[in-house]
Amino acid sequence: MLLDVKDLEVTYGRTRAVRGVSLSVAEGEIVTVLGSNGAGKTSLLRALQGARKPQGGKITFDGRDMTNASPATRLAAGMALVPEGRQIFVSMTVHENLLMGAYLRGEGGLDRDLDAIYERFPNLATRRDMKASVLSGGEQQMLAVGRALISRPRLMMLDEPSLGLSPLFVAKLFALIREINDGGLSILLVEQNTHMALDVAQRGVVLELGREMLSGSAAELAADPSLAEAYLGAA
Amino acid sequence: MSGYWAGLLTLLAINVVFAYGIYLAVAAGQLNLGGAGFQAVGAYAAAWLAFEMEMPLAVTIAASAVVTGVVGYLFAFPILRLKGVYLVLGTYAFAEVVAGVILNSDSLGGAMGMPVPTFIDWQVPVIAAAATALLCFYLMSTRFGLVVRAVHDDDLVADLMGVNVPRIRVIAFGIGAALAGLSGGLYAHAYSFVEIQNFNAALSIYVLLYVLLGGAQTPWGPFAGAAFFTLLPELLRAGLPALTEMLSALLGKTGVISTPDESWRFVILGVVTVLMMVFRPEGLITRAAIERLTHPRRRAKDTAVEVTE
Amino acid sequence: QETIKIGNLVTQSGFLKSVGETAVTAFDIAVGEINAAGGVNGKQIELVQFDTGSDPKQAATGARKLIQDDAVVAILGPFSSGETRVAMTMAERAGTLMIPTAASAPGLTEGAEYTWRLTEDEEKQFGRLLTALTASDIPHATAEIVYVSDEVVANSAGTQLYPAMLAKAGIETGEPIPVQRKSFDMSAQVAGIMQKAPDIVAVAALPDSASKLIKELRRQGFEGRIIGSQIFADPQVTELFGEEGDGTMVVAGFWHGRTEQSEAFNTKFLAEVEARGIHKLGAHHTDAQAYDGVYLLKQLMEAAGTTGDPAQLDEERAALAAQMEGVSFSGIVGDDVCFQGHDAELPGYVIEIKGGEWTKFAEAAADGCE
Amino acid sequence: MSTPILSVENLSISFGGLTVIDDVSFIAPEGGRVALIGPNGAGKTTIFNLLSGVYRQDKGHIRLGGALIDDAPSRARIGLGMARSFQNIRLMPHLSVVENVMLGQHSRADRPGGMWAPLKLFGRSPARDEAEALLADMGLGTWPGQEVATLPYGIRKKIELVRALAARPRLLLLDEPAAGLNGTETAELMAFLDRIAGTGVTLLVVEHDMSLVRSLCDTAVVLNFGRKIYDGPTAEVQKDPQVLEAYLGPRHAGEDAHVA
Amino acid sequence: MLLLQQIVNGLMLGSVYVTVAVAFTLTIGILNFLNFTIPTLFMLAGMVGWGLAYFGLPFGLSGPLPWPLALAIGIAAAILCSLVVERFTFRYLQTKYGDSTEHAIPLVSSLGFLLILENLVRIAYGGDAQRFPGPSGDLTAEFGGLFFRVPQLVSFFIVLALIVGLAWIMRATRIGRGLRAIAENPDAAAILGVETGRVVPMVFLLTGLLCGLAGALFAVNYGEVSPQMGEDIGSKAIAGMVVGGLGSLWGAVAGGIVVGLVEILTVHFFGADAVQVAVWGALLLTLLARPQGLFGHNAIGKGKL
Ligand SMILES: Nc1ncnc2c1ncn2[C@@H]1O[C@H](COP(=O)(O)OP(=O)(O)OP(=O)(O)O)[C@@H](O)[C@H]1O
Ligand SMILES: Nc1ncnc2c1ncn2[C@@H]1O[C@H](COP(=O)(O)OP(=O)(O)OP(=O)(O)O)[C@@H](O)[C@H]1O
Ligand SMILES: [Mg+2]
Ligand SMILES: [Mg+2]
Repeated sequence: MLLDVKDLEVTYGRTRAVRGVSLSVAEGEIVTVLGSNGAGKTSLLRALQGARKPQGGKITFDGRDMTNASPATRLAAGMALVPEGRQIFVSMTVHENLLMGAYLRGEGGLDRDLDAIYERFPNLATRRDMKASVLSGGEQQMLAVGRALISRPRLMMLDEPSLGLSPLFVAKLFALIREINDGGLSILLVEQNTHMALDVAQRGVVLELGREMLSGSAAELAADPSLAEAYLGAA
Repeated sequence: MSGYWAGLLTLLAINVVFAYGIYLAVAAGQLNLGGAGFQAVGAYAAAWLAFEMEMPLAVTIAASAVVTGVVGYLFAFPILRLKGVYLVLGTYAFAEVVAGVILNSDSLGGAMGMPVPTFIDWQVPVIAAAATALLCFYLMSTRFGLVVRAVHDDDLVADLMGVNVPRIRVIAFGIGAALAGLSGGLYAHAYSFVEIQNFNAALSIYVLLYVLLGGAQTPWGPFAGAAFFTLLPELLRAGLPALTEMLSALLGKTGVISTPDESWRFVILGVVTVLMMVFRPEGLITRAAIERLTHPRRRAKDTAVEVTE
Repeated sequence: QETIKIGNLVTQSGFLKSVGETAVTAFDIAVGEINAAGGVNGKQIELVQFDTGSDPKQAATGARKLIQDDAVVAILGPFSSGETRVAMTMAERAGTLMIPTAASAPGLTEGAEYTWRLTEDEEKQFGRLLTALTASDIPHATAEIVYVSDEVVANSAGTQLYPAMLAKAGIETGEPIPVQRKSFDMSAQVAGIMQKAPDIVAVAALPDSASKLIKELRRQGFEGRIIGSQIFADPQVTELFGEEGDGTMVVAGFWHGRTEQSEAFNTKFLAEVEARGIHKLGAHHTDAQAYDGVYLLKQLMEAAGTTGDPAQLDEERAALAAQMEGVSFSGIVGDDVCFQGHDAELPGYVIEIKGGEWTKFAEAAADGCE
Repeated sequence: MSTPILSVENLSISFGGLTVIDDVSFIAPEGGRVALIGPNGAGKTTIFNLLSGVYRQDKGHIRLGGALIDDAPSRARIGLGMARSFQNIRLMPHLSVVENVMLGQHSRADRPGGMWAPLKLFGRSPARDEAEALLADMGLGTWPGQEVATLPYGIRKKIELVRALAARPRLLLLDEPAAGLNGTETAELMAFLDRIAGTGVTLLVVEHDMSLVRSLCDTAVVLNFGRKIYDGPTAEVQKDPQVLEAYLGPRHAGEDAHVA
Repeated sequence: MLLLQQIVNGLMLGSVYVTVAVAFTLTIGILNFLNFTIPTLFMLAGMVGWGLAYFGLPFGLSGPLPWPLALAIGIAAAILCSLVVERFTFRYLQTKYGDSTEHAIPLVSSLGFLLILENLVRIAYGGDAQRFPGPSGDLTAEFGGLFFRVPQLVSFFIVLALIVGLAWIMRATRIGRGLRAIAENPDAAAILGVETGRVVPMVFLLTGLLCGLAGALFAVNYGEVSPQMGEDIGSKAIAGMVVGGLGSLWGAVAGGIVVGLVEILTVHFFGADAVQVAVWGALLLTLLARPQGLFGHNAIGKGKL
């Protein structure tokens, strides 16, 4: 297993956001984490990236214990996060934001990767030297995804990447996810767009109030009636 | 009442009024590092009216608040276009200019200062402090208070909510200035002499610290901050020698123990400030703390997450 | 009660710490001596000290505490004029004798009833210097005045006393030139002075500012004399000024070689401050005045028969204050010292800094009182 | 025909030479439900910013209820009956949930309690009661005392909507109200918005979730690169080749593809 | 001629302010942090240098040290203290809400450090001004009838060299970008692998170095140090920084010199009493008329709606 999480606990004061969640992502696998608002998905990813210290449990990445490692160590080992709410640097230009993605990896092959990003997100290419603050919501989301891609991770953790993207781009995004996965990248995907997430993923985990409620292969989950009722809406 | 406590209460009450003056500006998101300037305006207004015009106490005290309020209000119009560090520096510059102007004006005594005829004992400042605190609690509980806090959090959105942001800022700053001026008027009469050298940058810094360390989220903050920072050095005045004696005894040192350098008091004050910012950056008293105290059960239920849907 | 309590407002911290803290040592030495010799009226005396932190507000609080809570018979201090202005209103209201031993702002004690200061007037001291100067062969036809404008004593000396007195002595002066307490660069002022090339520069400033000014004057090539009154008459300045200080003339209210007692105090004082971790070259006149302040109070208490009995506090305070009227006192600063108005008449010693040494150039006896 | 509540006439704005909105006109009829859609960076949020006065147009006019509001300052517009929510949630982090909602009442002439009347006298006041009732109506009744900063994304999104409603607007501008909500939650939101629209409030909704757009809105205005490329019934929008090309992508061609 | 000399004097004085103004603008520009310990670091280098040259190392470890060595240690002390300050101010900063008072947190900490350091120095060395035993001999150079201070010239060129280097680092290296990222959003920076604990100390190291250097050169230049020596310089340097534009390195250079000139020319034409009003009044006017200063500006906000 590339990523192995055992009994993870995340608390904020007296709020227990994640309560003993276990999950794993194999090399080259896409795993999706589903759940309603406040289920603890973001908290889980923040703990995995090291932005929040877990109160209990164990995180292993590629055989190394990462439970208390710094975000930089994790990133260097190959874990990258596209955080909720984009978190781009609004005082920097689009290009500088992308360069920030390469902060740890160094300059080797950077130009090629940058070109690839610009090609994939033409909106960013035309706004290369503009301050990121003037980007539209969706463009900012593209920037956040592009920035994470630049860091050349082995495991990419995406927190609601389709948020604010137009249907055409959502489709493009999922195609991209599939494509980079084909290139061998593992992906941990948090999504509200349940259908598409289950469509692209091999396995899924459903969180409810910080606990693991359901888990299984994507196909099983997609067929699960309780899930359909809870997350897929009446539609 | 002992003379020491009478003196201390006077000082405390003046500091509390002063701190509330700065608090109102900070609550609306304006760090005012020109407190000493506003207090000086109030103090000199009261002193001049009492000494040169021989006005009665009630008039001079009221005038100290009104004059400073008007000065603050007028100053607020241009200066509140600034934000963040720029505003901090603008208010700091204001205090320096006030000091420079007073120092150069012979009719206000220049460097010589000015005596103030009518003496007030601790009761007047204490009543003024109580009234100020009540006023601020009331103000912050009204829609005005809500709007002030909204402006603090996000002025752009507050504007779109229909809030007249510049007006709210100017009012908060103006009332704050009036209170700072009032504290100056009290100062003038409680200490019977005003000298511009005492209204210096250090004073501006201290009063801003009262507010930020006490906590700018609720009107309890400035009170707690002023009380803490007025009383802490006094506690240390008595406590420091005892502490050194204890330490010396522990180390087996006997004989005459020299009293510790008084500067240690300020060192400790600095250490407390730094530690506060590390462990409680939002100040001694936060909204959450008060919420917990007043609604212990409701909080517990809210945070239990189980209640989501 | 076993002791007679005396209040003592001191400055041990804050921006006046450096000038104020040594006076504490002088107070302590005097009290130690008096108690070792059997105390006053058969009782030991006790100093109740209160640090004002250089802050007038604290001085006022301290005065109240000493008067109301500690039942002291009188108060020595506070240190600076600013603190005294505020603290004395408390003493006046409570009818308690207050003796500041360093505050020298002109007119400070005007209208006071209970405040008497043991310090000499700037005007007198400067006059003594001018007398010595004009009698000497040092060139002195023209002078420029430099003063610190945001410091009370220096300001009034520089803008009022010095111009008037220099004119009276027949020395031509220009418009007084201000500097600020905080400023460290005096090149602009000095460049202006150099243009006029005076024989003398009269400086009204505390040691810090005086030092900067003197160094700048020498740097720009000024070769005349630099004079001052008491304000920076601190033996420490020989070190602070360094070689640029040579030839500077000031007036001090204390000369360590005046009597045996004076010399003894100076020696003892230096040893004691050293023990307290402070490095000094000689006692400042405010230290000597602090020491004498305690002895003056002892003399008053003996004359008034003060017992320190709390039951008779008000009477004893009043009696003690009444003793100040027409008092004559001899101590290390001078003999038969009397008070004109509420200010002491002290002798003056014109000092010249020569070869880095604090040397006596001339001296003048104290004036009499009406 | 009655005057439309909102009419946008030949609106244009450019930033530093880049034309972001180019001669856009459309109307929203009283009580209508209009969707404003388009690819990322098309200028939808910019239109909202022009309507609410954050930006000033270079050209064109905006009429609210027939009256020209070009010169109305941004803070006055909510008082004229136009409230909005934000794409990137902009709640006041230090205010509690209910306080945020009470802030929404600020612009109303008939708001409960004046500027100087306390909002919390022994824990109650008309303003607070009204705000709490509105929250309860939205299924947020259990959160009022909480500071908003730590709440989950979806909850904050809803609070923002309630805050806008507290202003009792005639025209409600919603910028991606369903972003970050899952299918069930989106359905709930839709029902809620439906109810609001039923009370006569006009909706102008920016949204990428086409299922919501289709079932909630009757007309759609589609922007691309700052220009209007479609203005007509929602039912037809998926048949427009230009829209398909620029916005929806081939997946949406023809009948109901799911985009839950 | 006198006026010309006064202009030279103003430039000389301005160059003293420049170094400290650059230190201020560095922390503001990069970290959005008004660091009030800067004047204290300046003072520390001078006072520690004096203490070592006068008394020697503490606990009698050595006799008086030669002054250049003492000053070098003084600079090291300033750097060390600056790093301690970093440990307790920026390391703990979490910009959670980005609201208008949050940026005050490190500012308040730095005010705390101002109290601590200044009073510790008073305890160790007393509150007096002290003569600094610098190089003997005349340090004034004459050129065309005008007097220049050599140490000031030297310090000015050292600072210029430092600034050129700094400007390059900020523009062209990833460290510069990492620093700006931390200042804007520490959380996001951490996610991208920028380690606050490694990068931010560099700024403080530079601040300490600049202030230490300025303090040391001041001691040599004016031959005097005191626990108060940073106060006036500190506030004038802030004024200079504002005039030049917050966060602009070259702005700070220009601003520092402008303030020096304004000060000296005000003394020349109106006397020292007018300086306070002139300098701060000029600053207020600059702020109101052109808040971004003479040279560009740096604004950190929440971005558009
Ligand atoms: N900084 C914080 N302080 C306190 N509580 C927090 C904090 N962040 C999150 N929480 C709480 O933790 C719980 C889980 O939140 P989290 O953001 O992980 O949910 P989520 O599943 O990502 O929801 P969403 O789909 O809305 O993004 C919530 O109850 C939330 O209120
Ligand atoms: N202040 C500005 N300066 C320069 N360009 C701007 C500014 N505001 C917006 N833009 C540009 O205008 C375009 C439209 O932005 P807008 O935010 O309106 O898009 P949008 O339609 O809301 O897109 P999304 O669906 O991604 O939110 C974007 O490409 C953006 O870069
Ligand atoms: Mg989330
Ligand atoms: Mg948008």
